Amino acid sequence: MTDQEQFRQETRDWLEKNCPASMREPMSENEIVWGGRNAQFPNPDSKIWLERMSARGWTAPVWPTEYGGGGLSKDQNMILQSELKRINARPALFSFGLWMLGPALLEFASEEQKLKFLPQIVRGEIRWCQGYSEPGAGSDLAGLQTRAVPDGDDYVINGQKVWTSYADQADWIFCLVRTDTSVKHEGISFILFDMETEGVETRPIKLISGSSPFCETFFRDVRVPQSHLVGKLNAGWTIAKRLLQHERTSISNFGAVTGSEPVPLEFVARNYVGTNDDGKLADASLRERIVTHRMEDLGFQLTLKRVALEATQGSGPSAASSLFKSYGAKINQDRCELTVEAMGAQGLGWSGDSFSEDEIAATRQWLRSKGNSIEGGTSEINTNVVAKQVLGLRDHQ
Amino acid sequence: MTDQEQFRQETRDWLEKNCPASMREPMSENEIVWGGRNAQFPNPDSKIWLERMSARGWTAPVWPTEYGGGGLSKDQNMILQSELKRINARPALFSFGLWMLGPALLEFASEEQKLKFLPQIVRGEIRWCQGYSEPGAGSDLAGLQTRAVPDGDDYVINGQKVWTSYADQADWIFCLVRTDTSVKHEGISFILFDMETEGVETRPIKLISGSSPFCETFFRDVRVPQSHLVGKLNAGWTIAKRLLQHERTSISNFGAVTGSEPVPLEFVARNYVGTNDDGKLADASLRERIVTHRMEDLGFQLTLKRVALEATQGSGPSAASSLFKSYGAKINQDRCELTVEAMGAQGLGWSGDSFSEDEIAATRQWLRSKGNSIEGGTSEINTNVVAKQVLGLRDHQ
Amino acid sequence: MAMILNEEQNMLRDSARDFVSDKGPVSAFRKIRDEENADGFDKALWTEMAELGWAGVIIPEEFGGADFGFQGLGVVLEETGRTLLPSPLVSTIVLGSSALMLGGSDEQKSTFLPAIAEGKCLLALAAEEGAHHAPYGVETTATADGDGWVLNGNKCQVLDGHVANQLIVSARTSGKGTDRDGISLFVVAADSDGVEIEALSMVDNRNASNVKFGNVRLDAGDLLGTQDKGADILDAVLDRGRIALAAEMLGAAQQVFEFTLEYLKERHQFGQPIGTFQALQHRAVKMFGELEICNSVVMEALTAVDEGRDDMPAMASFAKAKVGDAMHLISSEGVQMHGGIGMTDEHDSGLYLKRARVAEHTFGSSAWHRDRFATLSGY
Amino acid sequence: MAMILNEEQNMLRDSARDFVSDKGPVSAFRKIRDEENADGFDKALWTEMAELGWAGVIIPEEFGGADFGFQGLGVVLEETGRTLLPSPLVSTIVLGSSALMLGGSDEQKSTFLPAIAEGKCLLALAAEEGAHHAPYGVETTATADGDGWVLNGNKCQVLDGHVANQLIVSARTSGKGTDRDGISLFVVAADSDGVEIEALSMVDNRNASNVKFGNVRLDAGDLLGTQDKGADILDAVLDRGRIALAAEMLGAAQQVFEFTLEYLKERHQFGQPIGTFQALQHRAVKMFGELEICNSVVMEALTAVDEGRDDMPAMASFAKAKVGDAMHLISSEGVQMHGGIGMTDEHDSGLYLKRARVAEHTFGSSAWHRDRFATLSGY
Repeated sequence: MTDQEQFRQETRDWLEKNCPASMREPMSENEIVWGGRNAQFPNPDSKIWLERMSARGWTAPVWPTEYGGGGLSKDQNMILQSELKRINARPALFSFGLWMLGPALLEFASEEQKLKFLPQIVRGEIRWCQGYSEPGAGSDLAGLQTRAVPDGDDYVINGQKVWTSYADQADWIFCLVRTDTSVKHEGISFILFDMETEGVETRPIKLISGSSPFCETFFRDVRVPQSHLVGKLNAGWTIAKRLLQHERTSISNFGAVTGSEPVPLEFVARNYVGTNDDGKLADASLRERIVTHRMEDLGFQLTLKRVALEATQGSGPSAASSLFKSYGAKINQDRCELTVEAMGAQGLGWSGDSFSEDEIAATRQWLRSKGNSIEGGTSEINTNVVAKQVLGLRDHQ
Repeated sequence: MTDQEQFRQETRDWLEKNCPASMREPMSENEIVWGGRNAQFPNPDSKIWLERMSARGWTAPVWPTEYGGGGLSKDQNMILQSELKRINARPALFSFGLWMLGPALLEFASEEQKLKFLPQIVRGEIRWCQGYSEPGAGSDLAGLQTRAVPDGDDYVINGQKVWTSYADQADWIFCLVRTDTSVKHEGISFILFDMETEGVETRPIKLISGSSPFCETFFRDVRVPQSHLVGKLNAGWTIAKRLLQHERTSISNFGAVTGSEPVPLEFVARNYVGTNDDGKLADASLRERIVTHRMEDLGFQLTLKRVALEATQGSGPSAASSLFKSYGAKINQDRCELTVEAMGAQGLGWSGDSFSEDEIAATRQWLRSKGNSIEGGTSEINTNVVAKQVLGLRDHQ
Repeated sequence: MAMILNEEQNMLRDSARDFVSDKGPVSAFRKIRDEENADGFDKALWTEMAELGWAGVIIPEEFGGADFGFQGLGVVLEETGRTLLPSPLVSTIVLGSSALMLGGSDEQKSTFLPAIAEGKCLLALAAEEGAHHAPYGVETTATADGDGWVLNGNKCQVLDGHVANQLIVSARTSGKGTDRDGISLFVVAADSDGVEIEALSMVDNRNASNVKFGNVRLDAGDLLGTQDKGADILDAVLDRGRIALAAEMLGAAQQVFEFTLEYLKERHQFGQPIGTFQALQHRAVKMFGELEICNSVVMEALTAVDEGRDDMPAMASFAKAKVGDAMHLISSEGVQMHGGIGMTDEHDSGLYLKRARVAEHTFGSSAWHRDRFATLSGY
Repeated sequence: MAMILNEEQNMLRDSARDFVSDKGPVSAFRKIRDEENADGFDKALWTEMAELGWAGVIIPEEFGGADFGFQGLGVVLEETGRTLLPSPLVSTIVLGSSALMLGGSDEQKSTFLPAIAEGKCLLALAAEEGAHHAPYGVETTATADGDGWVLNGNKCQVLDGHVANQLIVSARTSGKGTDRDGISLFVVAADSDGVEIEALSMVDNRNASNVKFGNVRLDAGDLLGTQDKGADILDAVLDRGRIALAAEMLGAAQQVFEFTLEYLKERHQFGQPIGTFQALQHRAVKMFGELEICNSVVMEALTAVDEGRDDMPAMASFAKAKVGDAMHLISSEGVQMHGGIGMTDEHDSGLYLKRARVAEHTFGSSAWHRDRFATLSGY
């Protein structure tokens, strides 16, 4: 037996023994485990599952063991992921720390910072949020104005962030702050601090879908030790960019991560629209648009696979990941649009017993999906990135 | 009877008597009368019709009588046009002189120039072509490099034009030349000269459709009297822009002008694709695209009408005419695409007896239509114009 | 030839615009929504609108109306569409009074039309029975019983159903399935025994209801028009409704376009207004062009009603599909071009997005009307 | 899992690219076109291609082929697609040899396959009878007559028909109309008595013919596969043809994209490369994205053939529709972005535009395949 085969066997055995049966069922959004000081475990098994996985470092399989990670090679990780998929195991932990901050810390943080923060992330003890966008700095993120002014051993931070995901539920924030006002990109630093620090205030933003996953976050004279600065002073933009790549990749994979495949559109359509004698959907226009969408979706999935395969030779997220994000957004938006269209009047309900749970969910998801092409870099910005970085087209002078 | 009623009656009587019967039939493209020194009259009636109309100045109904025009008021012209339409009268003359140069001369030329050139245009004695684009100056027309250098009483012209419509059949050219190389827009002049002048050479350009309506035109030491300059020296750009507006308007109306309505797409499709038992086109996808196209087309026609009505209060072509040109181009391209798609393999023939005349024409027109969004200002440029002039959006700095 | 407004209509537009921006801005709609106003519209404001003559805008003068026709109505609907102002204009005036004018007996007309014109009587059309528009898919039955009928069945998507005084109901008196023949219309008092009305909570917060009829007794005089030939009236009424909705959607789309264009000029990123970016400029021009086209189509469709033209049904489908698509495009672009702020409930973009979907669906989606237009055109 | 090329395939691609750019650039196609070469392709070059093993790329080694499978074939087709190089690859190799491999008797295989692999025997599939793709719409009849058959009927859109040595013909041996059952395939020598072949002049200048069969006598051994069950083979052959055409179109689209992108960088207007204009950048990215997707889809479809997968028919329709649409988009954008020069016969853009239309139509248009894909997916 090769080493790989042996690893696969051991992994399979371990999972068989340690992954609770209820963790092998599809999960709904409110069963997601985000960890943190006030971690919620609606299902007690999910706590056990997180503890077992993080004890092996398998919430962060390729991170080094000295920081609590699993220390696996790429090949081993592929085996682990395929074995997890084989039993339909739920992700043990959803975490911006794992997906975004961690990789950046591994690359840019001091040894001390790594030892302090990474193991907490692996174990899901601290829930992180991201302090990037500001009211005047969205697509032009580098235009941010939140100031950090040195004062003794601290920085004193003043300003406002917006679109801070789950800031009202997060324990710590990784935050971009301006430490030099005389330059743009070169005046930004990357800093970490506790959301319980005095002067931090969050206000949830109500979205058109009715939910409030984002906050406005205000900083008034927030004191943060200078030791919480990651990387060099005024060199935060490099970290920010790298982190954004990770964010884009994770957003475009988000649907896949939850493991809950949406009901195929054609089933919904057949249900609500019916079929002709020849078995074709009764609405020819809808049918044409569904098949077009399905082809786009399948083509996109195949491409994700192909690029992932190609990346096994390469390193890190490729420039094409920007393209994926906008394609993924478009495809999800189309799916949502077509779903509500197929449902007709039943897909336009806001609340009440006259609509099924699925119908209400379809309405809300349709509205929520409109944000897919905005959050984590608008599709326009992503398109610009591809034009420049991949196609080599230049900026207009 | 009001004056208008009386004018209508007189006009109707005159047309009844003077418009030959064969001039009330739809015409094909090769029956168009373009006038000029080598004018072709495939149908002898078309010569009579031109002579009668131009004798009254009705080839240019609203131009002043002193320049050979009809001297009609706007209202009278509307009556004349509606009476012409009533009997399906063919246009007596197709002419860039009438559509483009004439209006510009009326606005910018000297009295002497008007007296010399306008009556010839009205009578179709001189056929004009337009010397605008150059190989390096297409969308950026003002980047033109053809030089006119003063020498005694003349200018000596050197350079190259391209996309000169029918230059190989035209008698005279109205031409943009550079008279100052130190500035861009302010160094251009507008000049007229005979295509038989020594040093002028034309080479037809073969298009993808197989036809050659345009030429490359070369000028080698062409001597032109300075008196042929229109307007002030270096002030030709103003004339050029005004003229382009007229060109856009005439291109978007070109289909309408010939009076030959294409066979409605749905007839073609019914013929080649067939229908289901319920009478719907057998190809549901094609049907959906045809109906979408028909709605776009009808909406466009209604809008042309509406804006024309609004313009009866206003003056000259509105900024929205740029929009019309790109819409008209898109609609004609869609029609051509859908036609060849409906014809299937029969819409893909290049020549030979296995294809009907209509089928070959459909193939060629489809290819030809690709130029609609390029000639006379690309759709991209027209869109920019609307963004700036109509919507008030500014240039990127 | 009525593609541009005449002076009278221009005056109506100006006064409607003043009234709406003064009394019925978007904040008025938000208030109704956030306070969960059970009526779904502002009754006092409706009284004022009726005083301005809006409730009687298409009703002949002999019945107390202003007789401005659909071109007049269109002007008002565009303005209320701009601010999403909810009112019974579509349910009561367009559908209800049209049904009465087209099919009503003299008695029905003189009973209801003056009250409608005064804004005192509200109507609703109960014609749909499923999630998708299907005017002939009628399973509700009206069974002859003595001099009258007994009505049984379920209706849905009834606009303003729960606030209406009278319901106009389609029911099968013969035929089956989706037969066009055999459908009859009835005027049913909303407070009749056996009528159950449930208000729905829709994504656009407009009024829609499910209505159940359980052995509802109707008199001979409650029949509207000719027995079994109700589809003739129903089609004409729905076409008027489609054109009216197109006018409302046009106003809404125009409004989104205007405030989005403003935002493109105001919002700075990378040191410039985002409206200087060419990709956004081209998309803005696309929206502008579609609106220009829609403007012409809606005008033509309203005119077709007033002139009683044969192509009115085709124009109705044309207008509904074209403007439905345009509003769809523009309301989506409105959110996208505003970026994050456009996704917030606080911003107006989302309200138009929601309204677009519902309006596009009501009385047949764009796809439904493209299909119908093609069929009416013979292919 | 074969979504990326293995080393062998990469080598094949490199050598194909070298060969094509050396021996078969676009100018080679222009030469054939402008000289009105009656063969429609370069016979000497075909011999060289056969020597490289291309004629036998999918033929098993036992019959003299290279047995590289469709993934290998796809690599070659993409490269010939890039320069529009005409050859009998699709007609003879994809359609002809597939038909023989899938349905041929041992004798038919050993008679024809080695000659095909050597480039010495050309085949054509005569299956269409109308302007629109309809593989079961067969009115050509093969009537039993003694030991053999008599063939009567007309075929059209026969690729390389007038240069083929052998024709594979679908004919009805039972059933009627568009019945799938009752179709049989026959191998018919092109020089048989009663066969009339007329070469057509198509817009893309590729070979297509009309073929008439007038009382053509066939032997028992001319039947290909099982009587009445020819559609099983025909479908599989057509699916291979669709996937092959998708690979060819992908190469062509890729080429247009690349030279258009170059032009965007080179062509200056207003003092800058036109590729700095954001609206054009966004459209270029759109093309790039579609090509990335098409790349994956074509790879997957070729793999599906090689692996004999059940979803091969669906993948064939998917690939044909998706790449057909992409090539359509990209070839139109190619002309538009080149402006006037793109409209001239002298420039290559137009050649790709023409090829796009014909390739998209051949073996079923994108719309046809979307319809089929939906049907195969059960809706």
